Amino acid sequence: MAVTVYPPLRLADCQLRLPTFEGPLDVLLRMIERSQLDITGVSLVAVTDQFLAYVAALSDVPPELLAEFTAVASRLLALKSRSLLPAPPQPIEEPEPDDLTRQLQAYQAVRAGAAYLQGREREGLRSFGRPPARLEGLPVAEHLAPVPLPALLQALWRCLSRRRPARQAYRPAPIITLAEMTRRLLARLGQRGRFRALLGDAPSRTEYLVGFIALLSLLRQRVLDATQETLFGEIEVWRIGSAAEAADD
Amino acid sequence: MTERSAPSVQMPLEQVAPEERAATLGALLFVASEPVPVTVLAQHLGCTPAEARAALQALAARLDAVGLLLQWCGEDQVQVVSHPRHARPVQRFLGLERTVRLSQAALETLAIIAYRQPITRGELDLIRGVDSSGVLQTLLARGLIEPVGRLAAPGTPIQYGTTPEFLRFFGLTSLADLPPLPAELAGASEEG
Amino acid sequence: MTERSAPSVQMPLEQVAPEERAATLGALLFVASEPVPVTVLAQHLGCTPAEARAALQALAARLDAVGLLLQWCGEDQVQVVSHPRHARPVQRFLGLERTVRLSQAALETLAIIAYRQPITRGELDLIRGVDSSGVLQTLLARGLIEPVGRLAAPGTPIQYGTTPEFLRFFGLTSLADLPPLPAELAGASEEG
Repeated sequence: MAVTVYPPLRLADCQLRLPTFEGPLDVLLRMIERSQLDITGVSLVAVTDQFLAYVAALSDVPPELLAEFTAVASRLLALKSRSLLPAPPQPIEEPEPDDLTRQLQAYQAVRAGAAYLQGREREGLRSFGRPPARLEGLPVAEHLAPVPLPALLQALWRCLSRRRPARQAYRPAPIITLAEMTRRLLARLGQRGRFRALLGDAPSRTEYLVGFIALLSLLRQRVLDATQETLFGEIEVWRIGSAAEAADD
Repeated sequence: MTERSAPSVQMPLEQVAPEERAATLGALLFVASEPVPVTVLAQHLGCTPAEARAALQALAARLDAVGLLLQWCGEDQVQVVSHPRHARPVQRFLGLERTVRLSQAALETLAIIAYRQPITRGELDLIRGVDSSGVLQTLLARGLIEPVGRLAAPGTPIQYGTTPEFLRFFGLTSLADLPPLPAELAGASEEG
Repeated sequence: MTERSAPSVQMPLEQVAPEERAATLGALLFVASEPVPVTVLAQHLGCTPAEARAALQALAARLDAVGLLLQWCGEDQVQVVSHPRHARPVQRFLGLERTVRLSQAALETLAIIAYRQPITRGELDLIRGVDSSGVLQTLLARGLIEPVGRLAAPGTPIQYGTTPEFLRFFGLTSLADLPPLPAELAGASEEG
């Protein structure tokens, strides 16, 4: 079988003739990257034209050469577009495509990891977890919160001191009748006053109740009239009728 | 076992090496969510039920070291559970535990019993001024008090006293460790 | 852990005797169906995280004999799973069908994520040199990876990491089981 042997063609063999640069294509790229040459003065159209002319002159074009040119050309394109764009206020950190070799290294190393995982998958080396525990219906244990010892003595103290008032002699509270309360209210009311003030300094619950019923009864008999501005507010009371007939009630 | 594993039983199964049986059983019972019949386990080991039982015995001996227990459900089914020895931390870990506080009433009653034991419910009610039967039930249920005798009086009412659990709860070595009553309290409590 | 166990953490816990720690951990990890942080385990043992780690080591050594494996999910969480050595009988016992094999692309992507997590899709694409969105979707759907955060960078891209299911799927004790990275790549991963 006939084997065609190509002469080793490299990008370096493509000589460029530009107004600002003469030499191989890869040198052009290197100079631009090292800021030895201003890329804005380089016509990428001219570079491409001259490369295509070089390629056209070859009898057989190895794909590696085209690939290499594409890589260099795209790099030039990126550099040029970057130089033409206004510079950002702060350099944006972005991975340099220069990292390509490192990326390849990283990729190679990761492939070893992938091969390891694949090996375990092939061998079926899996592990399995337990199904979640079913907790419904399980008894909940109760524990007493700890109590400091002094609290025990305090509890005893509290209990015994609370007991003392209960041992005092029973003194029934005086009971006031409705008639008595009515008389008291009318006696204390001049022309106008507050219901609460009529009951005295420290009225008992009974006095409040009987006093209120007495007030209602006096209102019904049109002896007094009353207003209450707000719910549960003060009740203003004033005289509108005869006191005598009410007292007899 | 659930129906998931049912089809696999009919298949011819690979044999597990005899020395691996106990460990394989551990793995099988670990992933199982219910008790498993010994015959099913034997099928998955590729051995006889008798051999599976022997391997289960070997497994049972090893489980204790990792806090687990092989539990037989009847004659023919087994499951692995956490060892009851670790019930407290496991319950707490699963949130199956609640801390409850002694109510004021319970603490008062407990204090009276501690200082005046043995004491009947009637005597308690008299000191506290209220009915103590509910509180007594709570304290009995918590194991802090217990019946210690009966009073030689009409109706021979039960007398209550504190338990060893009471001593543990308050960190006491004996009842003699209880703080002494202040003089005025001692007097008041005598009256009751 | 779930919120079930949350309340118990605040309570003052009883201490588990040091010689019982490994077995208690076995019981706790048996009832937990998910990875548990070492700090939570330490709280339930009433010991320091360092003591809990020592007890976990002791437990790990004992688990092999009962067909189980202590799996480290990251640096701080552990889980007990069935030992991969018994995968075949266990899988058959569970009636699980043969799993679909992962593609080469999926395996490579998984390896990259395992080594370089947390990692964004952009970083993945850069290393693989191709678009990874399809593969990422597959891996997410199989529960082998999950979003673990967002990169503090423009667009705050999602970062991915491996899951406990990843460790189970390949029967790994921890991510450290993966073949070590060559020095130059370990360096590269720092920069990346």
